[in-house]
Amino acid sequence: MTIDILFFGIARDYAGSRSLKFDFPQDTSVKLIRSTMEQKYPALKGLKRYAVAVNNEYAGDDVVVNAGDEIAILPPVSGG
Amino acid sequence: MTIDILFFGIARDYAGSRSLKFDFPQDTSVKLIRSTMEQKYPALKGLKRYAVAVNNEYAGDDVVVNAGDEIAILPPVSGG
Amino acid sequence: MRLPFYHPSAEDSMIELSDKPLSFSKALKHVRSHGSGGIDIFIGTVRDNAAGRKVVALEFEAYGKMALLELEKIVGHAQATWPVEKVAVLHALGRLEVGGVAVVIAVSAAHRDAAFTACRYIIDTLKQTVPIWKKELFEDGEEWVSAHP
Amino acid sequence: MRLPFYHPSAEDSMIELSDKPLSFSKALKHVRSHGSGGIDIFIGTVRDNAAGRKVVALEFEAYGKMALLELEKIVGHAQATWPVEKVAVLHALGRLEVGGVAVVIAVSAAHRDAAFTACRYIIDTLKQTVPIWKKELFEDGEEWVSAHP
Repeated sequence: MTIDILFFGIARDYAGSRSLKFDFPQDTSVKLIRSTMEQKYPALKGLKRYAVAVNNEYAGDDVVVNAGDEIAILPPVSGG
Repeated sequence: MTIDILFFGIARDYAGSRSLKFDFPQDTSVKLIRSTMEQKYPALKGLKRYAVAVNNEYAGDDVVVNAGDEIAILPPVSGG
Repeated sequence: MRLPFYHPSAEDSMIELSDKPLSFSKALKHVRSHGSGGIDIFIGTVRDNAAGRKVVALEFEAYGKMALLELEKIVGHAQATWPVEKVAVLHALGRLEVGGVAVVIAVSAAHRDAAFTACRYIIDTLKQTVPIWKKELFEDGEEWVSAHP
Repeated sequence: MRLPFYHPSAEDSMIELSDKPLSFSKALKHVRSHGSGGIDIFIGTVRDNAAGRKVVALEFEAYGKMALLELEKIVGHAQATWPVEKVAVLHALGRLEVGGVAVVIAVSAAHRDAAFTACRYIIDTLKQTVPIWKKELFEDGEEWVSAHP
Protein backbone atom coordinates (compact mmCIF):
# COMPACT_ATOMS: atom_id res chain seq x y z
CA MET A 1 0.00 0.00 0.00
CA THR A 2 1.09 3.60 -0.60
CA ILE A 3 1.53 5.77 2.47
CA ASP A 4 2.00 9.54 2.55
CA ILE A 5 4.56 10.64 5.07
CA LEU A 6 4.89 14.24 6.20
CA PHE A 7 8.19 15.64 7.43
CA PHE A 8 8.58 18.64 9.73
CA GLY A 9 11.38 20.77 11.05
CA ILE A 10 14.81 19.28 10.61
CA ALA A 11 13.25 16.03 9.30
CA ARG A 12 11.96 17.97 6.31
CA ASP A 13 15.52 19.11 5.65
CA TYR A 14 16.64 15.46 5.76
CA ALA A 15 13.86 14.22 3.46
CA GLY A 16 14.20 17.22 1.15
CA SER A 17 10.42 17.51 1.00
CA ARG A 18 7.39 18.22 3.18
CA SER A 19 5.52 15.15 1.91
CA LEU A 20 6.63 11.91 0.22
CA LYS A 21 4.92 8.69 -0.83
CA PHE A 22 6.28 5.30 0.23
CA ASP A 23 5.27 1.74 -0.46
CA PHE A 24 4.70 -0.43 2.62
CA PRO A 25 3.26 -3.93 3.12
CA GLN A 26 -0.22 -4.34 4.69
CA ASP A 27 -0.26 -4.18 8.50
CA THR A 28 2.83 -2.04 8.67
CA SER A 29 3.61 -0.89 12.22
CA VAL A 30 5.02 2.44 13.34
CA LYS A 31 8.11 0.46 14.30
CA LEU A 32 8.65 -0.58 10.67
CA ILE A 33 8.04 2.97 9.48
CA ARG A 34 10.69 4.23 11.90
CA SER A 35 13.29 1.69 10.82
CA THR A 36 12.56 2.30 7.15
CA MET A 37 12.87 6.06 7.59
CA GLU A 38 16.08 5.68 9.58
CA GLN A 39 17.52 3.55 6.80
CA LYS A 40 16.58 6.12 4.16
CA TYR A 41 17.52 9.14 6.28
CA PRO A 42 20.20 8.02 8.74
CA ALA A 43 20.46 11.55 10.15
CA LEU A 44 17.18 10.84 12.00
CA LYS A 45 19.21 8.60 14.30
CA GLY A 46 21.30 11.61 15.31
CA LEU A 47 18.28 13.48 16.69
CA LYS A 48 17.66 13.76 20.41
CA ARG A 49 14.54 11.72 19.60
CA TYR A 50 11.68 11.90 17.14
CA ALA A 51 8.03 10.96 17.27
CA VAL A 52 5.66 9.48 14.70
CA ALA A 53 2.11 10.71 14.42
CA VAL A 54 -0.68 8.69 12.83
CA ASN A 55 -3.74 10.74 11.87
CA ASN A 56 -2.67 13.67 14.06
CA GLU A 57 -2.03 11.60 17.18
CA TYR A 58 1.31 10.60 18.68
CA ALA A 59 1.67 6.88 17.95
CA GLY A 60 3.71 4.21 19.73
CA ASP A 61 5.75 1.56 17.91
CA ASP A 62 2.94 -1.01 17.98
CA VAL A 63 0.35 1.11 16.20
CA VAL A 64 -0.61 -0.45 12.86
CA VAL A 65 -0.97 1.81 9.86
CA ASN A 66 -3.69 1.53 7.23
CA ALA A 67 -3.86 2.82 3.69
CA GLY A 68 -5.01 6.42 3.70
CA ASP A 69 -3.59 7.18 7.14
CA GLU A 70 -1.66 10.40 7.52
CA ILE A 71 1.78 9.71 8.94
CA ALA A 72 4.15 12.40 10.16
CA ILE A 73 7.75 12.40 11.32
CA LEU A 74 8.10 14.85 14.22
CA PRO A 75 11.53 15.89 15.51
CA PRO A 76 11.69 17.28 19.08
CA VAL A 77 9.18 20.12 19.24
CA SER A 78 10.36 23.61 20.14
CA GLY A 79 7.34 25.91 20.03
CA GLY A 80 6.61 28.70 22.49
CA MET B 1 3.59 68.22 71.11
CA THR B 2 1.12 68.35 68.24
CA ILE B 3 1.02 65.28 66.02
CA ASP B 4 -0.77 64.99 62.67
CA ILE B 5 -2.49 61.68 62.25
CA LEU B 6 -3.73 60.45 58.88
CA PHE B 7 -6.65 58.05 58.59
CA PHE B 8 -7.29 55.74 55.66
CA GLY B 9 -10.04 53.42 54.49
CA ILE B 10 -12.56 52.57 57.15
CA ALA B 11 -10.47 54.40 59.76
CA ARG B 12 -11.15 57.63 57.90
CA ASP B 13 -14.86 56.90 58.21
CA TYR B 14 -14.40 56.42 61.96
CA ALA B 15 -12.37 59.62 62.40
CA GLY B 16 -14.60 61.59 60.06
CA SER B 17 -11.52 63.14 58.47
CA ARG B 18 -8.44 62.25 56.45
CA SER B 19 -6.13 64.18 58.79
CA LEU B 20 -6.45 65.38 62.39
CA LYS B 21 -4.15 67.05 64.91
CA PHE B 22 -3.68 65.59 68.40
CA ASP B 23 -1.72 66.66 71.40
CA PHE B 24 0.67 64.05 72.85
CA PRO B 25 3.40 64.20 75.51
CA GLN B 26 7.07 64.05 74.47
CA ASP B 27 8.42 60.53 73.79
CA THR B 28 5.03 59.17 72.90
CA SER B 29 5.19 55.57 71.66
CA VAL B 30 3.14 53.97 68.93
CA LYS B 31 1.56 51.93 71.72
CA LEU B 32 0.21 55.11 73.35
CA ILE B 33 -1.03 56.37 69.99
CA ARG B 34 -2.89 53.11 69.46
CA SER B 35 -4.56 53.17 72.87
CA THR B 36 -5.45 56.84 72.51
CA MET B 37 -7.00 56.27 69.10
CA GLU B 38 -8.89 53.24 70.33
CA GLN B 39 -10.30 55.29 73.16
CA LYS B 40 -11.39 58.07 70.79
CA TYR B 41 -12.58 55.69 68.04
CA PRO B 42 -13.61 52.43 69.72
CA ALA B 43 -14.66 50.95 66.36
CA LEU B 44 -10.94 50.50 65.63
CA LYS B 45 -11.00 47.64 68.14
CA GLY B 46 -13.56 45.85 65.94
CA LEU B 47 -11.20 45.69 62.96
CA LYS B 48 -9.44 42.48 62.00
CA ARG B 49 -6.28 44.44 62.87
CA TYR B 50 -4.79 47.79 62.02
CA ALA B 51 -1.25 49.05 61.58
CA VAL B 52 0.41 52.33 62.46
CA ALA B 53 2.90 53.92 60.08
CA VAL B 54 5.47 56.47 61.18
CA ASN B 55 6.98 58.49 58.33
CA ASN B 56 5.73 56.02 55.72
CA GLU B 57 7.08 52.91 57.45
CA TYR B 58 5.13 50.27 59.37
CA ALA B 59 5.97 50.88 63.02
CA GLY B 60 5.87 48.50 65.98
CA ASP B 61 4.47 49.47 69.39
CA ASP B 62 7.86 50.49 70.77
CA VAL B 63 8.65 53.08 68.13
CA VAL B 64 8.85 56.57 69.66
CA VAL B 65 7.25 59.44 67.83
CA ASN B 66 8.76 62.91 67.47
CA ALA B 67 7.18 66.26 66.69
CA GLY B 68 6.81 66.60 62.92
CA ASP B 69 6.54 62.87 62.29
CA GLU B 70 3.80 61.75 59.93
CA ILE B 71 1.60 59.16 61.62
CA ALA B 72 -1.00 57.10 59.81
CA ILE B 73 -3.67 54.65 60.93
CA LEU B 74 -3.87 51.80 58.40
CA PRO B 75 -6.74 49.29 58.49
CA PRO B 76 -6.14 45.91 56.81
CA VAL B 77 -5.02 46.65 53.26
CA SER B 78 -7.02 45.34 50.32
CA GLY B 79 -5.36 46.53 47.13
CA GLY B 80 -4.91 44.50 43.98
CA MET C 1 -0.32 64.78 46.74
CA ARG C 2 -1.58 64.87 43.20
CA LEU C 3 -2.35 61.88 41.04
CA PRO C 4 -0.79 60.07 39.35
CA PHE C 5 2.02 59.29 41.74
CA TYR C 6 5.15 58.37 39.84
CA HIS C 7 7.87 56.22 41.25
CA PRO C 8 11.24 57.96 40.85
CA SER C 9 12.31 54.87 39.09
CA ALA C 10 15.40 52.94 38.34
CA GLU C 11 15.08 52.50 34.61
CA ASP C 12 14.28 48.82 35.02
CA SER C 13 11.11 49.39 37.00
CA MET C 14 8.00 51.50 36.53
CA ILE C 15 5.64 51.95 39.46
CA GLU C 16 2.55 54.09 39.20
CA LEU C 17 -0.71 54.79 41.01
CA SER C 18 -3.27 56.54 38.87
CA ASP C 19 -6.90 57.62 38.81
CA LYS C 20 -6.88 57.36 35.01
CA PRO C 21 -7.62 54.05 33.26
CA LEU C 22 -4.50 51.89 33.44
CA SER C 23 -2.59 51.55 30.22
CA PHE C 24 -1.93 48.00 29.79
CA SER C 25 0.15 48.53 26.64
CA LYS C 26 2.30 51.04 28.55
CA ALA C 27 3.21 48.30 31.03
CA LEU C 28 3.93 45.85 28.24
CA LYS C 29 6.00 48.39 26.34
CA HIS C 30 8.04 49.10 29.46
CA VAL C 31 9.00 45.47 30.04
CA ARG C 32 9.64 44.35 26.46
CA SER C 33 13.32 44.06 25.74
CA HIS C 34 15.54 42.24 23.31
CA GLY C 35 17.07 40.28 26.15
CA SER C 36 13.77 38.86 27.38
CA GLY C 37 12.23 35.64 26.18
CA GLY C 38 9.25 35.61 28.51
CA ILE C 39 6.85 38.17 29.94
CA ASP C 40 4.26 37.38 32.57
CA ILE C 41 1.48 39.88 33.13
CA PHE C 42 -1.10 39.78 35.88
CA ILE C 43 -4.21 41.89 35.47
CA GLY C 44 -6.63 42.29 38.35
CA THR C 45 -10.14 43.18 37.24
CA VAL C 46 -13.33 44.12 39.08
CA ARG C 47 -15.53 41.07 39.53
CA ASP C 48 -19.29 41.38 39.44
CA ASN C 49 -19.77 39.56 42.71
CA ALA C 50 -18.21 39.15 46.14
CA ALA C 51 -19.27 36.37 48.45
CA GLY C 52 -22.46 35.99 46.42
CA ARG C 53 -23.37 39.69 46.61
CA LYS C 54 -23.69 41.65 43.38
CA VAL C 55 -20.95 44.26 43.04
CA VAL C 56 -21.68 47.51 41.19
CA ALA C 57 -18.26 49.14 41.44
CA LEU C 58 -15.13 49.38 43.57
CA GLU C 59 -13.49 52.43 45.06
CA PHE C 60 -9.76 52.39 45.71
CA GLU C 61 -7.81 54.76 47.91
CA ALA C 62 -4.13 54.75 48.79
CA TYR C 63 -1.68 56.24 51.21
CA GLY C 64 0.17 57.38 48.11
CA LYS C 65 3.73 58.05 49.29
CA MET C 66 3.89 54.97 51.46
CA ALA C 67 2.24 52.78 48.82
CA LEU C 68 4.98 53.75 46.36
CA LEU C 69 7.67 53.03 48.94
CA GLU C 70 6.20 49.63 49.74
CA LEU C 71 5.87 48.80 46.04
CA GLU C 72 9.47 49.87 45.54
CA LYS C 73 10.54 47.44 48.28
CA ILE C 74 8.55 44.61 46.72
CA VAL C 75 9.89 45.22 43.23
CA GLY C 76 13.43 45.64 44.57
CA HIS C 77 13.18 42.35 46.42
CA ALA C 78 11.88 40.61 43.28
CA GLN C 79 14.73 42.04 41.21
CA ALA C 80 17.27 40.93 43.80
CA THR C 81 15.81 37.44 44.12
CA TRP C 82 15.02 36.31 40.56
CA PRO C 83 16.81 37.00 37.28
CA VAL C 84 14.22 39.39 35.85
CA GLU C 85 14.78 42.08 33.25
CA LYS C 86 12.12 44.72 33.80
CA VAL C 87 9.10 45.23 36.02
CA ALA C 88 6.02 47.45 35.71
CA VAL C 89 3.39 47.86 38.43
CA LEU C 90 0.34 50.01 37.79
CA HIS C 91 -2.48 50.36 40.32
CA ALA C 92 -5.74 52.21 39.82
CA LEU C 93 -7.22 54.62 42.37
CA GLY C 94 -10.74 55.99 42.57
CA ARG C 95 -13.89 54.37 41.25
CA LEU C 96 -13.82 51.36 38.93
CA GLU C 97 -16.87 49.74 37.37
CA VAL C 98 -17.27 45.98 36.97
CA GLY C 99 -14.72 44.74 34.42
CA GLY C 100 -12.38 47.66 35.12
CA VAL C 101 -8.65 47.10 35.56
CA ALA C 102 -7.46 47.56 39.14
CA VAL C 103 -3.87 46.44 38.80
CA VAL C 104 -1.38 45.49 36.10
CA ILE C 105 1.89 43.77 36.95
CA ALA C 106 4.28 42.93 34.13
CA VAL C 107 7.62 41.17 34.50
CA SER C 108 10.04 40.27 31.74
CA ALA C 109 12.91 37.84 32.05
CA ALA C 110 15.30 35.91 29.87
CA HIS C 111 13.47 32.73 30.91
CA ARG C 112 9.84 32.29 31.84
CA ASP C 113 10.30 30.73 35.25
CA ALA C 114 11.64 33.96 36.75
CA ALA C 115 8.90 36.01 35.08
CA PHE C 116 6.10 33.84 36.48
CA THR C 117 7.60 33.54 39.95
CA ALA C 118 8.38 37.24 40.35
CA CYS C 119 4.98 38.33 38.99
CA ARG C 120 3.19 36.04 41.42
CA TYR C 121 5.34 37.24 44.30
CA ILE C 122 4.62 40.88 43.49
CA ILE C 123 0.83 40.56 43.38
CA ASP C 124 0.72 38.32 46.47
CA THR C 125 2.89 40.71 48.49
CA LEU C 126 1.15 43.81 47.17
CA LYS C 127 -2.10 42.47 48.56
CA GLN C 128 -0.52 41.95 51.96
CA THR C 129 1.58 45.04 52.53
CA VAL C 130 0.82 47.97 50.21
CA PRO C 131 -1.42 50.60 51.85
CA ILE C 132 -4.25 50.59 49.34
CA TRP C 133 -7.86 49.98 50.33
CA LYS C 134 -10.90 49.03 48.35
CA LYS C 135 -14.54 49.55 49.12
CA GLU C 136 -17.10 47.35 47.44
CA LEU C 137 -20.20 49.20 46.30
CA PHE C 138 -23.27 46.96 46.23
CA GLU C 139 -26.74 47.79 45.00
CA ASP C 140 -27.84 48.06 48.60
CA GLY C 141 -24.81 49.25 50.52
CA GLU C 142 -21.05 49.35 50.65
CA GLU C 143 -18.22 47.68 52.53
CA TRP C 144 -14.48 48.16 53.05
CA VAL C 145 -12.92 44.87 51.98
CA SER C 146 -11.10 42.78 54.62
CA ALA C 147 -11.67 45.34 57.37
CA HIS C 148 -13.53 43.11 59.76
CA PRO C 149 -12.86 39.60 61.06
CA MET D 1 -3.99 24.09 5.00
CA ARG D 2 -4.15 27.86 4.93
CA LEU D 3 -3.14 30.22 7.68
CA PRO D 4 -4.40 31.20 10.11
CA PHE D 5 -5.65 27.94 11.54
CA TYR D 6 -8.67 28.56 13.73
CA HIS D 7 -9.67 26.27 16.49
CA PRO D 8 -13.37 25.29 16.16
CA SER D 9 -13.72 26.59 19.61
CA ALA D 10 -15.91 26.16 22.58
CA GLU D 11 -16.82 29.76 23.37
CA ASP D 12 -14.61 29.73 26.44
CA SER D 13 -11.42 29.08 24.53
CA MET D 14 -9.72 30.66 21.55
CA ILE D 15 -6.82 28.82 19.92
CA GLU D 16 -5.07 30.19 16.88
CA LEU D 17 -1.91 29.73 14.84
CA SER D 18 -1.14 32.65 12.59
CA ASP D 19 1.54 34.05 10.30
CA LYS D 20 0.29 37.57 11.04
CA PRO D 21 1.56 39.52 14.08
CA LEU D 22 -0.25 38.21 17.16
CA SER D 23 -2.90 40.49 18.55
CA PHE D 24 -2.26 40.72 22.14
CA SER D 25 -5.38 42.81 22.79
CA LYS D 26 -7.49 40.20 20.98
CA ALA D 27 -6.35 37.60 23.52
CA LEU D 28 -7.04 39.96 26.40
CA LYS D 29 -10.45 40.89 25.03
CA HIS D 30 -11.34 37.23 24.70
CA VAL D 31 -10.60 36.38 28.32
CA ARG D 32 -11.99 39.46 30.04
CA SER D 33 -15.29 38.75 31.72
CA HIS D 34 -17.34 40.19 34.51
CA GLY D 35 -16.92 37.00 36.49
CA SER D 36 -13.14 37.12 36.50
CA GLY D 37 -11.02 38.86 39.08
CA GLY D 38 -7.63 37.83 37.75
CA ILE D 39 -6.05 37.38 34.34
CA ASP D 40 -2.60 35.94 33.82
CA ILE D 41 -0.95 36.43 30.45
CA PHE D 42 2.25 34.86 29.26
CA ILE D 43 3.99 36.37 26.27
CA GLY D 44 6.92 34.60 24.67
CA THR D 45 9.19 36.94 22.75
CA VAL D 46 12.22 36.43 20.50
CA ARG D 47 15.40 36.87 22.50
CA ASP D 48 18.49 38.38 20.87
CA ASN D 49 20.76 35.55 21.96
CA ALA D 50 20.79 31.80 22.44
CA ALA D 51 23.57 30.10 24.37
CA GLY D 52 25.71 33.17 23.85
CA ARG D 53 25.17 33.30 20.08
CA LYS D 54 23.57 36.38 18.56
CA VAL D 55 20.11 35.63 17.15
CA VAL D 56 18.87 37.57 14.11
CA ALA D 57 15.41 36.02 13.80
CA LEU D 58 13.39 32.86 14.42
CA GLU D 59 11.37 30.82 11.97
CA PHE D 60 8.43 28.81 13.23
CA GLU D 61 6.64 26.02 11.46
CA ALA D 62 3.80 23.81 12.64
CA TYR D 63 2.00 20.63 11.82
CA GLY D 64 -1.12 22.78 11.82
CA LYS D 65 -4.00 20.35 12.28
CA MET D 66 -2.20 18.32 14.92
CA ALA D 67 -0.92 21.42 16.71
CA LEU D 68 -4.49 22.64 17.11
CA LEU D 69 -5.61 19.25 18.38
CA GLU D 70 -2.78 19.13 20.92
CA LEU D 71 -3.51 22.68 22.06
CA GLU D 72 -7.16 21.77 22.40
CA LYS D 73 -6.20 18.86 24.68
CA ILE D 74 -3.98 21.10 26.79
CA VAL D 75 -6.59 23.82 27.16
CA GLY D 76 -9.31 21.24 27.84
CA HIS D 77 -7.20 19.67 30.55
CA ALA D 78 -6.54 23.08 32.13
CA GLN D 79 -10.26 23.91 32.07
CA ALA D 80 -11.09 20.57 33.66
CA THR D 81 -8.40 20.87 36.34
CA TRP D 82 -8.57 24.48 37.57
CA PRO D 83 -11.53 26.84 38.00
CA VAL D 84 -10.71 29.11 35.05
CA GLU D 85 -13.15 31.26 33.10
CA LYS D 86 -11.66 31.72 29.64
CA VAL D 87 -8.47 30.81 27.82
CA ALA D 88 -6.78 32.22 24.71
CA VAL D 89 -3.72 30.69 23.05
CA LEU D 90 -2.14 32.40 20.05
CA HIS D 91 1.03 31.11 18.41
CA ALA D 92 2.96 32.76 15.60
CA LEU D 93 4.22 30.92 12.52
CA GLY D 94 6.78 32.04 9.98
CA ARG D 95 9.64 34.47 10.51
CA LEU D 96 9.89 36.64 13.63
CA GLU D 97 12.57 39.26 14.26
CA VAL D 98 14.17 39.84 17.66
CA GLY D 99 11.54 41.25 20.03
CA GLY D 100 8.69 39.67 18.06
CA VAL D 101 5.86 37.88 19.85
CA ALA D 102 5.94 34.11 19.38
CA VAL D 103 3.16 33.10 21.73
CA VAL D 104 0.42 34.67 23.85
CA ILE D 105 -1.42 32.68 26.49
CA ALA D 106 -4.16 34.41 28.48
CA VAL D 107 -6.21 32.83 31.24
CA SER D 108 -8.93 34.49 33.29
CA ALA D 109 -10.37 33.14 36.52
CA ALA D 110 -12.44 34.28 39.45
CA HIS D 111 -9.32 34.05 41.61
CA ARG D 112 -5.71 34.57 40.60
CA ASP D 113 -4.32 31.25 41.76
CA ALA D 114 -6.15 29.31 39.05
CA ALA D 115 -5.17 31.87 36.40
CA PHE D 116 -1.45 31.65 37.24
CA THR D 117 -1.41 27.88 37.59
CA ALA D 118 -3.31 27.16 34.39
CA CYS D 119 -1.31 29.69 32.36
CA ARG D 120 1.96 28.15 33.52
CA TYR D 121 0.68 24.65 32.81
CA ILE D 122 -0.35 25.63 29.28
CA ILE D 123 2.99 27.16 28.25
CA ASP D 124 5.00 24.37 29.89
CA THR D 125 2.96 21.65 28.18
CA LEU D 126 2.81 23.48 24.86
CA LYS D 127 6.60 23.44 24.78
CA GLN D 128 6.64 19.69 25.38
CA THR D 129 3.88 18.32 23.18
CA VAL D 130 2.62 20.72 20.49
CA PRO D 131 4.13 20.03 17.05
CA ILE D 132 5.66 23.42 16.39
CA TRP D 133 9.34 23.87 15.55
CA LYS D 134 11.58 26.85 15.60
CA LYS D 135 14.79 27.49 13.73
CA GLU D 136 17.22 30.05 15.08
CA LEU D 137 18.77 32.25 12.42
CA PHE D 138 22.21 33.51 13.42
CA GLU D 139 24.43 35.95 11.57
CA ASP D 140 26.54 33.03 10.47
CA GLY D 141 24.18 30.09 10.19
CA GLU D 142 20.95 28.55 11.42
CA GLU D 143 19.84 25.76 13.71
CA TRP D 144 16.65 23.87 14.54
CA VAL D 145 16.16 24.33 18.27
CA SER D 146 16.33 21.23 20.50
CA ALA D 147 16.82 18.85 17.59
CA HIS D 148 20.12 17.36 18.68
CA PRO D 149 21.33 15.96 22.00
